[in-house]
Amino acid sequence: MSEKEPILKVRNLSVEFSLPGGGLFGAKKILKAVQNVSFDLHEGETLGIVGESGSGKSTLSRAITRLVQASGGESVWLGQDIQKMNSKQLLALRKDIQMVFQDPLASLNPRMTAGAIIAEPLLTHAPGIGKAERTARVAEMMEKVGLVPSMINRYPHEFSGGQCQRIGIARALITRPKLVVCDEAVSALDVSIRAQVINLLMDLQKELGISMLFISHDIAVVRHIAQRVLVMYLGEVVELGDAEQIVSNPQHDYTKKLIAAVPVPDPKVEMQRREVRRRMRREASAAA
Amino acid sequence: MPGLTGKDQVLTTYANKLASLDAPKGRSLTQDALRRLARNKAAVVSIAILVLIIVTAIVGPYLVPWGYAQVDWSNIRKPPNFEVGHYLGTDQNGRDMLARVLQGTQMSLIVALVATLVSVTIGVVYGAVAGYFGGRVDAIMMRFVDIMYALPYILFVIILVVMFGRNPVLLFIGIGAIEWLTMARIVRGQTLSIKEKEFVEAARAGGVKPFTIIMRHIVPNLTGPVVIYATLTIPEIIIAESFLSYLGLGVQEPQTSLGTLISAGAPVAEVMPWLLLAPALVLVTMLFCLTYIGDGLRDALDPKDR
Amino acid sequence: MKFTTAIQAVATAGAMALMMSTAASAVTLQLHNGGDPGTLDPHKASGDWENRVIGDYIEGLLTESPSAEAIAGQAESWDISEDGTVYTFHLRDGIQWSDGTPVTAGDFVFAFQRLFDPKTAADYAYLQFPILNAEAINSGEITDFNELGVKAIDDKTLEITLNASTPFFLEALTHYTAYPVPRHLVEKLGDEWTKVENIVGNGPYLVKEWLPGSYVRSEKNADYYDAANVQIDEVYYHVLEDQAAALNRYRAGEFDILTDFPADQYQWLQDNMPGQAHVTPFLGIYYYVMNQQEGQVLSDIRIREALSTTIVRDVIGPDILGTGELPAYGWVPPGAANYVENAYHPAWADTPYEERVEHAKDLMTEAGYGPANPLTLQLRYNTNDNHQRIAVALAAMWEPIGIKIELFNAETAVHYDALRAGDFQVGRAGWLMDYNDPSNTLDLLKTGIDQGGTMNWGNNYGRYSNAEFDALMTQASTELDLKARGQLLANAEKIAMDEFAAIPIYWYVSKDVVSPKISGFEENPKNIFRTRWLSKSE
Amino acid sequence: MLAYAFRRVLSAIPIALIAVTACFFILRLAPGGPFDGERALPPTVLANLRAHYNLDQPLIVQYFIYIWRLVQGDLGPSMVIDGFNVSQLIAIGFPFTLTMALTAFVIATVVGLLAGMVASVYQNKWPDYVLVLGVMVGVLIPNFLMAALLQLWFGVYLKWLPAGGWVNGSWMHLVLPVTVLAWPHAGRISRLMRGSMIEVLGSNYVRTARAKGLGERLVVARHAIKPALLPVVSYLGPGLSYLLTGSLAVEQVFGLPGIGKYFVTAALNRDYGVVLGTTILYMFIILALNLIVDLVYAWLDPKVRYS
Repeated sequence: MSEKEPILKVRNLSVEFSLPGGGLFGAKKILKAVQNVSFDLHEGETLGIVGESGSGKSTLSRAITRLVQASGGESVWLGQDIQKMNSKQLLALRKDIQMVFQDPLASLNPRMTAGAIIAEPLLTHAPGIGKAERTARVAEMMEKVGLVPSMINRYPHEFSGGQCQRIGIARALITRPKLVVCDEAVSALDVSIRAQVINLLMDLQKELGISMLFISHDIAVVRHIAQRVLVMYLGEVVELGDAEQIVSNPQHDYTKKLIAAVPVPDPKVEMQRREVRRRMRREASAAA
Repeated sequence: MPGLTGKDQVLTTYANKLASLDAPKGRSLTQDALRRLARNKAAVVSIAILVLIIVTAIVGPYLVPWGYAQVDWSNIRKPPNFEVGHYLGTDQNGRDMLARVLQGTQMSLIVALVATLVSVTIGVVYGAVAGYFGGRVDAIMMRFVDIMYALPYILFVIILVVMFGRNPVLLFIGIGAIEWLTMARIVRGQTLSIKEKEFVEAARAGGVKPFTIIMRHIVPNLTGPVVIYATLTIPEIIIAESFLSYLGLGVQEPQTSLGTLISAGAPVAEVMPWLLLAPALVLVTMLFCLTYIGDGLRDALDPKDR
Repeated sequence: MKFTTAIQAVATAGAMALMMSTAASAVTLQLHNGGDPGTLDPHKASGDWENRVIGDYIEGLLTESPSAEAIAGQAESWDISEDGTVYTFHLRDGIQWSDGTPVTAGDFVFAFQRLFDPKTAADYAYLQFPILNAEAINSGEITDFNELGVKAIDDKTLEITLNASTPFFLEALTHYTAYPVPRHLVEKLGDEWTKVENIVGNGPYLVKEWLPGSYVRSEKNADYYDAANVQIDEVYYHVLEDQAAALNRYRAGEFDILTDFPADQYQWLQDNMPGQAHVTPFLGIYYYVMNQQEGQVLSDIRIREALSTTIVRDVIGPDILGTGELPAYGWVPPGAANYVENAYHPAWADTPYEERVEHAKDLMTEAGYGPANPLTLQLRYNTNDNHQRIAVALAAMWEPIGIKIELFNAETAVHYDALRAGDFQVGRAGWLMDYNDPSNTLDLLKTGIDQGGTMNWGNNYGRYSNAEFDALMTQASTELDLKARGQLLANAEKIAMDEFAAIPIYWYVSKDVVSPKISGFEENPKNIFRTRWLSKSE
Repeated sequence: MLAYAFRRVLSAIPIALIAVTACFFILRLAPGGPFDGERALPPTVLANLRAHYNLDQPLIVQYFIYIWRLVQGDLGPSMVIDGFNVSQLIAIGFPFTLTMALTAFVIATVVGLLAGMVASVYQNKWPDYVLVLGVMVGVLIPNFLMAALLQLWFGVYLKWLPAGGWVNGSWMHLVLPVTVLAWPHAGRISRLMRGSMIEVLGSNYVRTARAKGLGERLVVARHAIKPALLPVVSYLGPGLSYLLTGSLAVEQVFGLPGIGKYFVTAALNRDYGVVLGTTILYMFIILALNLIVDLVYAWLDPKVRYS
């Protein structure tokens, strides 16, 4: 697998936001959200991206697919730089790369039925297919993600959080994408449901042969699902490597802290964790 | 895209399965909303009264003994008199008030309906586009709204009258053109926060085109404030109509409208109450009904609320 | 319950405080003045609202008596030359501006020169055009103001020379265009002199405060020559265009006099406040103009006759308006001075309505219209309740003779713009006389003046034109004998009315409401009642 | 945020200039002029008047004369109310209008918000119906009628309050006008508040808060009010500007010295100077109000960004 050309090559990708501030006429502050990130992603592989909130991982994922404009670098999808694509090519890309979002309910339009939500990518990318076929596909996908097809006409608020996320996953998978970006896809779910959804994702990945970018602040989750892990801190990559290796033998201080941040049911450890976090926050604000 | 368009065996199986399933037989959104509306007592009563008013306004003129433009020279400014068939009295020109109220109700209903549609449509689309695209587009579109607010619209109306003369279509344009501004601002404000919601981002990530996002994801989520503000716009429109009539654009004598009847009746509220009471009562009842229907609609169209 | 009593208590306390504060000061007249006065400068004023305020703070050579007759004002007496063209005025002794400067003949000369100065842009300068060279100076033809027919013989003597004998000239002098202005102040401050902080006057009252949209307040001038007989110490001229609201405030005791009231309330006023409403014939005519330009359908006299004769005028004043305005068949308001005894009254006015309709139908048939071929006319009026009612009534009256009326209302500016441009068929108009003389209304029917190829029709919106009528009017303007002049004017009126030059509808009335506390109010055809003649009892 | 506000303030000047320019030329398209009253003035007099106000110049020259004066802070003369120039008219009337509008605004906003909140909590129960009825009366009854009826009732029949006028500047003279102004405004606010509160109260995260066992009052106070205010805030800008300019009926019935009437009558009188002056004033008011609204909006919903 590794000899094959990666399906996604990211090279020196950077994203900057300008922030107002520094007085009325002061120079604009530039927030470097993502700096010089590079990595490869192979077919069928899952890459975990870990970092605490604000570390730039979400921005990175959006920059790769050009939902956010990058300020530099490139992201090459099947040999073509996404950053230089025209709108037609971008549209085709959107079919191949789909996203699953953090808040299961918020990512579903409350005025649309589950069926309509799942079917929407089909409307965009395969407007030619008929209504009956669309419904059939939606039903197929619902079953695949563990939803009863008879719920097709229900509204999102009638589902539980876990079910909502299954709808989100169904929506992401209905166009048969090659890559799915999961942005904190399970962090809003209860622990028990979280495991279910993660297992679902892993099963689907295996079944459909898709690649995945799995973004999370929780290194434990990432370790479970990803083969390789990319650790981000303040917009930069601090570590990239095999998931097991990184967890068992973290090289960077920050990675160690992240591992320390995994909740452990022990009050003493918990207290240490808090201390570490506090220190990290101080350092972060000093650095900013 | 073979993987997407080809109808393979698996799919056919699902299609067959679906056909045999009983549950997903979808209630459409409208059916659903209607069902919920029917459960709202105030809304149902209001609809009944409104229908009654509409039917009366349409059928009534054929049943009353006097025409709305007919002058009864022997009964000028007389209180209600059942013997001669002036059930609501006559105005200062000796015209039957009942006939005039019926005709005025008809006129006001049409004006309210069309002008509200015009202003709501323009306001919603304009506001949603400005809010969704944001940035420079928003700044320019909203500053245009600000300028429109500041320019004395009486001038536009006067120029319209002079350029095009009397034309009922102009009335709707005239009213619609002034009443959409606030709607646009409200919609734009709501859009600003809706467009940051994840489901909009999900749609963008899925490659949905901006205009489709606006129409499919933004606008349906605006129904609450839009319905509410639309019911608030209707009274303004009815009054605006009477002012435009003053400027010569609106309804022309001998035709009339509720707003015109009320503004003529207001100064004589004490000496000739029959000139004010009937039109005011009809107008207020009608508007109250619309308010409660608006509330009911808002609830009914909100799928969260059962 | 408790809440309302509390409000009541507070309200009563407040009202008492108000009453006490006014009781301490002197007698205050609360006068409803209508709209906002546009100016306090007599040369720029143009309406009743300004007149009430300005006429109280400045006095001309002549002024109005309680019944609005011209009486001695700043001039004690005057002599008129044999040919009626030279007037010599002798000013009173001791008259002065409120800053102590004496009022001199020079102030009058200065005032007239300012009035006609094109730079002043006085709206109503034309009212004093009888004065020698006035018009030429106003139009800029003569730039030397000394050629104006107004001269100061000395400080106390003023000589005014006219173009020709003008029987109404003394009355014209009571108009605010003939008021003096304080030369010393105007030369220093220019147009700023009428700002409340600068203003001085020579009349019975002095302006102290002006709050646009609310009121003007004046106080009694102690230096006025007749101050001893002036009863009221303070006057509020309230601005309130909404007549129904004004009546409400009158009933709440906030106003003492209303200068107008809604006609619809007349019956109520008579029933509930007997004697307080005054409806008086006013020198003015309410009429409709018909476009008689060539090619216009109404250049056909038969249709004009059909229109005019089928109006039942008796129903309009008493029933439709409710204030009993008298029907008008002629062109000169009854009570006009310098006129013949028996006014114009057409024979058709006394024939029964049915006959008139039959005759009108015949006329219409002759003109080529009938049930199969009805005539559609556009009727324009400026938006106003009364105008609308009359337009609606006329449309209904014309229906039986096969004329369909399309009503077209517009706001004032658009309406008169259309009338002036000749862009109408039938249109509403009205005229209140500037001075009490028949020529003032008859001039409305004179042929327009050719101005370099385009005709200026002035206020003759209908573009009526009759050479004989014009000749009689010219003849009358030079006729010295009042009686002969009156006859010439009456002949002119008859010509125009027999040709249905316009459709007179009714004679205007003035409508006032006067509190029983006020005495000294006298009904008069000019509806001018100066505050100095009024008094108020608590 | 500050820089954003500053840019908006700076942009007000070109925007106002656009508005003035548009207004200037539109104004001249309308037939009739300031001196076309019921009677035609003699040509000489009319020529004098037009020269006096520079109306005899070519339109474009008039425009530059106006702009040149404007730059110097001179709004020019009123052609109908000759006793004051436009700046003076605004200076006299505006403080009054502002007092009246702000009083009405504060009262109405507070009453409207409270009524809307209570109605939403008791959705479709009797307090809701009663509040809708009470508050909507203000919206449904045209303000000229409301003014006339209140004047008649409280001024003439009961004699509790003055029937009009602005003598002595006593607060009692303000009660009725402010009521007429505030009522419809309160009605609109309460309607918008009720609607959006219901939406927020039905939303997921408020349900979560309820599920956590927070009392209803706490849920409303802590979680529902802020997001529910969003559509109301959008309305507040236009709402206050309505109050500032929509007082014509109130001023005319009660005889008050505000500037609301100029917004309407100046255009009818073709009083060019006053129309332009009020347009400029209104433009700045609107721009300022909308800027404030946008800033408040960003505060209420931090996701809303400005660029």
